[in-house]
Amino acid sequence: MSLIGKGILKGMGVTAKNFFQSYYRKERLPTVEYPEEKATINQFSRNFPFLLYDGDDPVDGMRCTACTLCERACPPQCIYIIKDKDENGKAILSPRIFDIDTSVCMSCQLCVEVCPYEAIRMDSAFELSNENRFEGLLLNREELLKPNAYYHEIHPLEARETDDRMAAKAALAEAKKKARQKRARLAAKNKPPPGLKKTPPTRKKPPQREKSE
Amino acid sequence: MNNYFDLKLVELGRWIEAFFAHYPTLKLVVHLLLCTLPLALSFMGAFAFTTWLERKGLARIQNRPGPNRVGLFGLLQPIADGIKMLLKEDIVPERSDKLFHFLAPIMLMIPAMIGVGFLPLGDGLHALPLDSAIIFFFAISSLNTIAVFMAGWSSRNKYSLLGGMRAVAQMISYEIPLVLSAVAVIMMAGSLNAQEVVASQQISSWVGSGNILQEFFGRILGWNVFKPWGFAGFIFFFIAALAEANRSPFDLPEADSEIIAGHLTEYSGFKYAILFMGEYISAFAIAGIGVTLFLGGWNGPVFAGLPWFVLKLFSLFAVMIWIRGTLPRLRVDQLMGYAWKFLFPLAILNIFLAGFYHFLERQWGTAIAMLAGWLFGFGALQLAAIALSRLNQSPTIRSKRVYQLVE
Amino acid sequence: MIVAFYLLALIAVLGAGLAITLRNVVHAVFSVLLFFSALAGLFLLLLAEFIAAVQVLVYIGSVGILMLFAIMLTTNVVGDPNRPVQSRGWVWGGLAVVALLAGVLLPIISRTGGQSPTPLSDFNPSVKQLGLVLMDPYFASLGVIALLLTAGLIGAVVAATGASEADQAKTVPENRPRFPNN
Amino acid sequence: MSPVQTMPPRSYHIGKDDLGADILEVAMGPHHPSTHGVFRMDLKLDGETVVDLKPVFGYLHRNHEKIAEDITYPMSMPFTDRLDYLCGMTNNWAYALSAEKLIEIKVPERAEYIRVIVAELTRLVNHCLLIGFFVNDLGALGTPLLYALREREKILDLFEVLSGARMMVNYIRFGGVRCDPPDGWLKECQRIVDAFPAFLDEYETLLTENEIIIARAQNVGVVTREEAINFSLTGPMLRASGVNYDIRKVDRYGIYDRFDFKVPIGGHGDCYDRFMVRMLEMRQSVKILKQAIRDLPEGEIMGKAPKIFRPAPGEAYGRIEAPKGELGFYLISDGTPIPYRFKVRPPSFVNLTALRHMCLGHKVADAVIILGSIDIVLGEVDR
Repeated sequence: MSLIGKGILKGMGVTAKNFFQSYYRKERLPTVEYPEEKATINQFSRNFPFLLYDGDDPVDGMRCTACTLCERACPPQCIYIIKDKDENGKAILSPRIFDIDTSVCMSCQLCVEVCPYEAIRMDSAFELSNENRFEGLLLNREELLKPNAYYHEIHPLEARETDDRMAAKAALAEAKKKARQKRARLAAKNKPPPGLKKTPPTRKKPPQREKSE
Repeated sequence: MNNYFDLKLVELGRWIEAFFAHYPTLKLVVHLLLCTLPLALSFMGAFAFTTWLERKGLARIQNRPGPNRVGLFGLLQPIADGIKMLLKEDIVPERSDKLFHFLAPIMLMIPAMIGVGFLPLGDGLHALPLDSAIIFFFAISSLNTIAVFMAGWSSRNKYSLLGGMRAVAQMISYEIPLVLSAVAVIMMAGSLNAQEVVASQQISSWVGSGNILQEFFGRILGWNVFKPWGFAGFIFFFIAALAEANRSPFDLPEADSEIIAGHLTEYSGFKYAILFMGEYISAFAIAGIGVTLFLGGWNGPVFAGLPWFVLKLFSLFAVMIWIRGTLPRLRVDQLMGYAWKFLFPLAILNIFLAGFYHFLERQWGTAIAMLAGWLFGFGALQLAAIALSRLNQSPTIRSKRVYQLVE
Repeated sequence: MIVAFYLLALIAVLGAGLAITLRNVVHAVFSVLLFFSALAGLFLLLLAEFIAAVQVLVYIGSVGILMLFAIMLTTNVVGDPNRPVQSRGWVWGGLAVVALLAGVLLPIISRTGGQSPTPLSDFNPSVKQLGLVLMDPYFASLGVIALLLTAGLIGAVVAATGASEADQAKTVPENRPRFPNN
Repeated sequence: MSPVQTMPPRSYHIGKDDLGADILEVAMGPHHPSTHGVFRMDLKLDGETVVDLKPVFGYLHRNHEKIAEDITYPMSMPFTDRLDYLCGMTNNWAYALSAEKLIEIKVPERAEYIRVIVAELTRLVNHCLLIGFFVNDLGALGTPLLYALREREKILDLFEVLSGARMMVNYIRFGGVRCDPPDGWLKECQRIVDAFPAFLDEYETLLTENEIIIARAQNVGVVTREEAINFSLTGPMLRASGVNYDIRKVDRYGIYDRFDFKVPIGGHGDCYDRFMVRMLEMRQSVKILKQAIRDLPEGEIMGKAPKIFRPAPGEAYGRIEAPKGELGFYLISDGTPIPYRFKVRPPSFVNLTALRHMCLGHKVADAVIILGSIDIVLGEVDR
């Protein structure tokens, strides 16, 4: 014979326990009251992408070479790149326009994964609300560019790995360059230099989609 | 000595009235105002406080901090809400019955406020000291139903109509166990006068004897809830009161997960606030009559009177909030079945038990009656309850389910 | 006192008049309820508080809600506003009502001599006295009436449950549709 | 002959009932509080009894399948997170599984274990949240839901550390997983998994014996064994009807054959059984998690996937036991890096087909809890 309402009384016991324990046990009151205290963001957290630069000047130290790999890999196609040109109309390996529409971006990190120059990384800032939902959420190159120190600040582990990788790559490139120079010197001893150097063909950019608001 | 607070209040009232001693008409008006205005204001204040209490209590039950932005501990939150409600647009559906849509909140407030007037808040603090106050209270509280029907029907919204239908069905069904459980008390007190019912809940031979211990317990042990029939009656009364006040788990008329907000769906702004306040105040009124009938009214040791009444009222409300934070809602047919097939027979049985107890008390004294009541009377109620619940349940529910775990 | 009496009387007449003239059934019911509540007020003026309470409890709380409940089950609530309120024989009906009222009221008025209805000073209609009256001289008749009402109630319950079971058997088919190939 | 016969219409006469009262037509949704998103039920009510029901969906249609036929295979991966947005991990896995069938990729041992761990964590997240919502639909004012959310937060924090995001994880890749769990992650995971049964005990005390829940949920929305099979229900809904069919046991995809766990089976097929089966499944998930964390080997996390995913012409169907049921991805390749056909078999969409059948003859309040017990996520239903 069971008491009528036993299950209800048990349930009420649970809620009473939760009520009282919420006054002295932290795990029973996990609320973080946002504007005053902010939840600690762990270093692996990702939000929208940003561009990295080395050194002090954002434009000069820009790692991005406008290869448009990220633009092509972006599933919602929120990246928009136009290559820079010098006075002669020759393409330079850096973007003149690099826009990310954060109202479209879905923070999937695919752009980071495809980037061969370690130039684009995920930010972890989350207070991005804006009064203008069209221009305000469309981040341009200047807004996207952030120094390497910032990257070290938000994702220390990842940034260290990236730096190591880049250093290794640079060392490798240096070694290769040295080897090439050595070979060139050796070759120069044997043969006269070739008269004409072939310029690499510049790839024509496909027509860009309209960037209307 | 004990009723110091109440006596002072009564004295204050007399002192104010004395200013108008030479103008009989004015004095009458002032007297009426003194009877009603403090009552209305204090219950509105209590409503504001209770919304805060409810939100805070529910939040703590749910492991949240609750409102804590406006004022200390969020105590000013109800005021902020009130201002917001006042400033909001009052939206009336185009095809609604405009007159009734307008009148419904008022119709809900009036009986709630009158009902509060029948409560004996303390020694001499009684706005409407009628001889048949308790039956009047139940009569007035049945008017809530009409207001809810008006709100539900006039909105011309299907959810509102469903809510209104549910409310009417539920309120008239639960009125019966509510009144029947009160009948036992009225029978034992031998009066429909609320003050007399309160007075019957002290052990009068102990109270006023001068012995501190006797004084102390004489004001507690006489409460009806400590008697077997009173305890059972209190449980039935409390359940029926929850249903009557549309509180969880009987909040079907405004079941948000089923019919949006029932009869409140099409209300906004100030009218919504008034409806909301009306519901809370009628819940107060029912809790207050529960305190009067079963929890000894304003009786209590040390500082008898208004403070005890307020304390008991808020304790009852705290239990209501606790229940609201725990239980899911019943279904509409189960709700009606529960009232008619379970509460109603038990409440009638309880009336017989009360008579039986009364007879025993007369014949052999309180001790024997208590013993017999708790042992046999309460046992009989338990048996009846179990039998009824067995009868009403379908056999598949009765057995505890076992689940196979297979590879 | 007098002002209150005339006010309540006016409300009562107004409610009764509206109840028979309004086309919207819900509005008509609410006018009836208005009439009932005015009547309860009149009882209160006569210091017959128990009767007033019963008036509110039974007529407004139960009868009125029963009517509302019945209306909720009907379809055409609003009614046809173009249809005339009076029926053809309203003159004769009116005359009959006036005659009836005159027949009932005139003797009463003539006996009281048109005095205002003041309560008797030595008559204190307390609930206790009412209870004593009902339980002592009229106990047998009260018991019979109670028995009759109980029997009626039980009969209604039996009739309702029987009907609903037959109803269900007729309208609600087997809860699960079967698959032809199973 | 299609294997599933169309249901014979019930002999309800729509129009007036026996009392001459109208049949009330209510469009419940798309903005109803308990339709779990933008979903609409067109109800016909006799009093409060449901005499007809028509589910209407498509309010959240996002063209997922068509978009996927325009972009390369790996680019669809983030879109799968948004299908059943409560269980991104299992969606990822199902897609990766079908892609791995198109091109034979050997998934390393460690990646398989990590996949099992995240999938079972996802199951915990989904089930405790679903039970919270279910009891919320019963009218419990959010208390059980908030307890569930409290526990879910901890697991979402784990996901955030692992993959960078809490819900839209985009973690599993063709041939493995994106990154290795960082230091301390496993320990934290172990701690949460060990503490989870205590929460389940609390939850069961609060809910399973509650008389009101028993009265409300038992014998409501019954689906018998045969009906469940004919409706092609999957997941906990099918098992609550008494069919022992768990793809983890049937297909033994991944490495599920290495774990010792059991499948809870219900006997009545009503809402209460669906609720209890999920409750018991959570305990089994905890059991699997403990074994997986214990046995997690060291090693690679990515298999030898080609640089450009260009499968040979052919087709593949990969399916897993997602928390809601059988989640399958059907891919047809025409030899290009872009799928020719991309089809999702979403469990909650298929389970939803039984809704009308379950609701007829019950009350409005039951329709709501039946919908809750099906466990739908509109992102998956509408895609």
